[in-house]
Amino acid sequence: MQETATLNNSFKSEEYFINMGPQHPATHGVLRLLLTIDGEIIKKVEPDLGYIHRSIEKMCERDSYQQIVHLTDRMDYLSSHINNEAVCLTVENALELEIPDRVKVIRTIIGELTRIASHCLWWGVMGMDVGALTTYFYGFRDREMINDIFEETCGARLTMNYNVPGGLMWDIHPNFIKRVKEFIVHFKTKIPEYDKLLTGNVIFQKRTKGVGVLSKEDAISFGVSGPVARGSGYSCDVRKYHPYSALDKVTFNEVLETDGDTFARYNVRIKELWESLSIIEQLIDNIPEGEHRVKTNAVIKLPKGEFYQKVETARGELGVYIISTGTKNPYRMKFRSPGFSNLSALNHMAVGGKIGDLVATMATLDLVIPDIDR
Amino acid sequence: MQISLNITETIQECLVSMMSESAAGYIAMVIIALIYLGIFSVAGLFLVLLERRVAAWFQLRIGPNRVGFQGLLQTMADALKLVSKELTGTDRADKFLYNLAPYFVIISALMALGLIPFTKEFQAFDINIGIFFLIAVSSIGVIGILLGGWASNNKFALIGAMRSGVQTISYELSVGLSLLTMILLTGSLQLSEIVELQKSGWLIVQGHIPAIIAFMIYMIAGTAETNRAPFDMVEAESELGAGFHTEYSGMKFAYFFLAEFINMFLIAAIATTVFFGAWLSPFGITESIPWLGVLWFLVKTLLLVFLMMWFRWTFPRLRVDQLLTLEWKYLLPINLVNIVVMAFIVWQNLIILI
Amino acid sequence: MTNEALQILISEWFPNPEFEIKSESVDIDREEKESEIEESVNPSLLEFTEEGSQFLNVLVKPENLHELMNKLKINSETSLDYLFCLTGVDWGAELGIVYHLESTKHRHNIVVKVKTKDRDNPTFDSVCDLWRTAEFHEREVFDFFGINFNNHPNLKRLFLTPEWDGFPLRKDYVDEINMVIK
Amino acid sequence: MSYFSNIFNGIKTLLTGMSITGKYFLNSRKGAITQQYPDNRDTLKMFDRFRGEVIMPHDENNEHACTGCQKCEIACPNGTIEIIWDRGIDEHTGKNKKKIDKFVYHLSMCTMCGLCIDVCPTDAIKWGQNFENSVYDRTALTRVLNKPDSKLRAGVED
Repeated sequence: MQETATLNNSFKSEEYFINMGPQHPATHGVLRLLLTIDGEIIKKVEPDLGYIHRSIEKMCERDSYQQIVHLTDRMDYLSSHINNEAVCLTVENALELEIPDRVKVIRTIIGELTRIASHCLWWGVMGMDVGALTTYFYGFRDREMINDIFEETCGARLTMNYNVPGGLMWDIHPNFIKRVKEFIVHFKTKIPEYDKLLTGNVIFQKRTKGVGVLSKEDAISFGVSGPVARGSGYSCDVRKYHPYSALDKVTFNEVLETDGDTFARYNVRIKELWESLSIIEQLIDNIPEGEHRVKTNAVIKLPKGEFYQKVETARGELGVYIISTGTKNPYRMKFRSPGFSNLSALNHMAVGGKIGDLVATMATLDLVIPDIDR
Repeated sequence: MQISLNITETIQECLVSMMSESAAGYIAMVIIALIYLGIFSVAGLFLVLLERRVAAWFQLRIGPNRVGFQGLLQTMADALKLVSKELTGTDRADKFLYNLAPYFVIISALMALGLIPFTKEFQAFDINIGIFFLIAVSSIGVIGILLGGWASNNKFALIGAMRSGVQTISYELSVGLSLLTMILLTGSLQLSEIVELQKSGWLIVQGHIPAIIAFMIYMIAGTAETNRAPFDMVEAESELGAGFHTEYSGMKFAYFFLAEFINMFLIAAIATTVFFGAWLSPFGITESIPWLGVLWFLVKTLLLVFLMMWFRWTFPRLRVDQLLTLEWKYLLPINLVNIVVMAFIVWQNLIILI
Repeated sequence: MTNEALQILISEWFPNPEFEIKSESVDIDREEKESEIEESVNPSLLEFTEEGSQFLNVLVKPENLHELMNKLKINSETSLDYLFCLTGVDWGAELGIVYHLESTKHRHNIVVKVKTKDRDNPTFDSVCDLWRTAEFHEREVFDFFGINFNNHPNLKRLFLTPEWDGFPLRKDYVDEINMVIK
Repeated sequence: MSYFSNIFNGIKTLLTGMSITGKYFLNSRKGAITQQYPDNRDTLKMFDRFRGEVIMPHDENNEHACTGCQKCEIACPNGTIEIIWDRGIDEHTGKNKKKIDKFVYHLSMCTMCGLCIDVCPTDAIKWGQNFENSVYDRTALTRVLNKPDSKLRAGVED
């Protein structure tokens, strides 16, 4: 009897820890995951954060409102324009500034271009995470065109800081409209290629369907937002529910999928590319004439009170919460970053899957670590 | 057992005039081994270069083009760098096995090359159990991978090694069975005989439908055997970092790397021999010039290598359980049915001969 | 639901016992003074403000926090089931937390605030059991403000190392080497 | 039967994917999107708004437009700009005016946010398009933007 017992014991599987990150190809930056694994099966995922925490919220407490804007570039660097816009909108709403329509339209166009650029990069990286390395370069090729547009108009490719409280730093470049139209024509031929190369691929579908499922109830409970929540069927597009800038003037569909698995989240992002293109198409020919900037005081002082503004970045709902005491600095500044909440659902989604599933799930969460760490 | 040595024989004959016959035999073997070692380690490096250039062309890049003409010496420079690098390793690794592993992998890869019939005269040794020997030798490499992964004292490496074990054991079946299907046609395991048979039509034409199915299965299983994408579970850089060779550096890493490419060449070479008539030219157009056989062989092999590269740079990676599903639920049953079909075809003599 | 309707609904949940005693005593006394006294004594344990914010702000006492949150979530009229922002704030004398809630059904928002004067060992009830996203957000607040949460499953430092001294986002945090004050 | 249709659909999708990469492979000669950087330095031109570094343009008389108002220094979030100034008699008006001695720019601390240039009342500083900023010694990143013996252009008032 005892022999069989020891024999059974010797074949008993044992859980072990493994450190994924902070230097790991699939964590896209310095995220560290403490995995408890039984063979290939994941038992527990515990994220360890803070490897690039810069305490932007504390830095904001000593900066003026103009200076805060450029710090938000460094949060979610893939949707830096939208981050900037969020801060500017908060300040403008607090000051009750009337923003010219031209500024609103330009902000929306660049915001949607940012979303496309971010999704392009995500698509490339998604392919790379599931093993198809070539997608990375195809995604970057299209993103590069947008980056060139940004560089010409805003002066920088990634950390643009094009917004200032009250409008835009400069007017758009004369080539802007022409280049954006070129991009739309180019990109419309490329999305079907994305579908052929990855979406339709049988291996990819096997890898993603039914993997990392997040139900609608769990999505709400975990506070996820953006494409991740919409993949679970929770309608939460800030652009629909709280339209900002020129988004109330355009018609677009909120992409919803109900499966809640990795493939659903993937599909949401791919379809969002089409929606973003349609928004840009509606606006690009109708940029109203006018000022690109409203004159503000050199020292902006917000009235006493609390101001909250949410915008939809490429990753989800970004909230900017300013508590002002009437001075030139915010008393407390909080960024509700989408990635932080989305990451909290990772453990729930990955448990029970394989290591490969975890990587695929993480890829569709589209984590940007500086956004989580702030 | 009848062993006929072709180039070995020629060298041996030269040497016999100088020394006793048995000594000449041994020395001839050593010389042949050295020649093969020299040729194929360099050829392996060029395969690496080819892979990099091909990958670049798939990916809208240019690829290495700085060292030498069009980057021809790039991988040589890389090899030189790797040789001069410090050999690091983990602290509590099993030193003996850790150091042994890369040699297992590279030697098993080089050993199998001796059987490949590059042309009628260019074949190091031609034994009557040729294909059997090839399958046996090429699967020794997995022991090296298992050893390396286990001895590295690294969990990522261990997972990679275990995956490799699972993968190779499974796909070995398909490689074997798909080659067995073709052996039903040839009735011989000896490579030279298989090639001779194909003078009346390549085997993939002779065996038509079952042969094509066998070829497809062979290519899939062969890709899996070499641990290349979409079956690169062993390395799976987005999951395991570098898999089993995470802890290897310098020349030991280079051995693993080189072995991967030699294995790829080997799989393609076996396919060329068994399905595409080895060094035989299509429709016998260059039959009068025998040395062109090498060229034909290389062209066919490199085309198949290119196909494997094409797979690699297009497809996503499978998950470990899907890898096994593919083998046990799809490839193996199809393969078994295919053998029966092939047996029927051979029995009814439905072979297409030119 | 509008902010006013929400306010009326929620204020009924936590009646102020003092107010009832006072109002009873008022009944015995003259009725004229009733309105005056009502102003000074809040009829509810909750305080409402809408000033300087687009949301309805509810200030709740720490001991009522979890009960209020639970009611806000499960009540079918409020059904505030989406906690989208959880902010720790250092108000100088007090430490507190601001909860931003949204209803996925009715699409209305509310802001719940809770404060404590205890700066050495501030403790609130965790809302992890209601919204699972709170687990991370509360760890973040614990990390930067040193606010403890009862019944939190895994309360430890999230961003900083366990041996970090002090709580950086508090206003009285000093780090002469790493912080640049302008 | 779905077993076989699965196989055929699977193979079909795989071949579709291969056709995409194969197309790019065949067009690889002209399709390369990468740039051969050090080789194309002559033809490589940055966009005119590109933020490479902050420069202070001087005209042919070695005159700049910086009045030393220090607005940029205040606007900078990182303390990148330090203006060392002095008071002196202005040649043209004869008034006692602030004038810069050194306009120190720490490129190593600059985040290229553009607030200094945005706030400058006299357009004295501008964006330079140079992007090759790497040096072997960090001290080389601290630059004095006004040239030696340069002076304020006549008529520039803030």
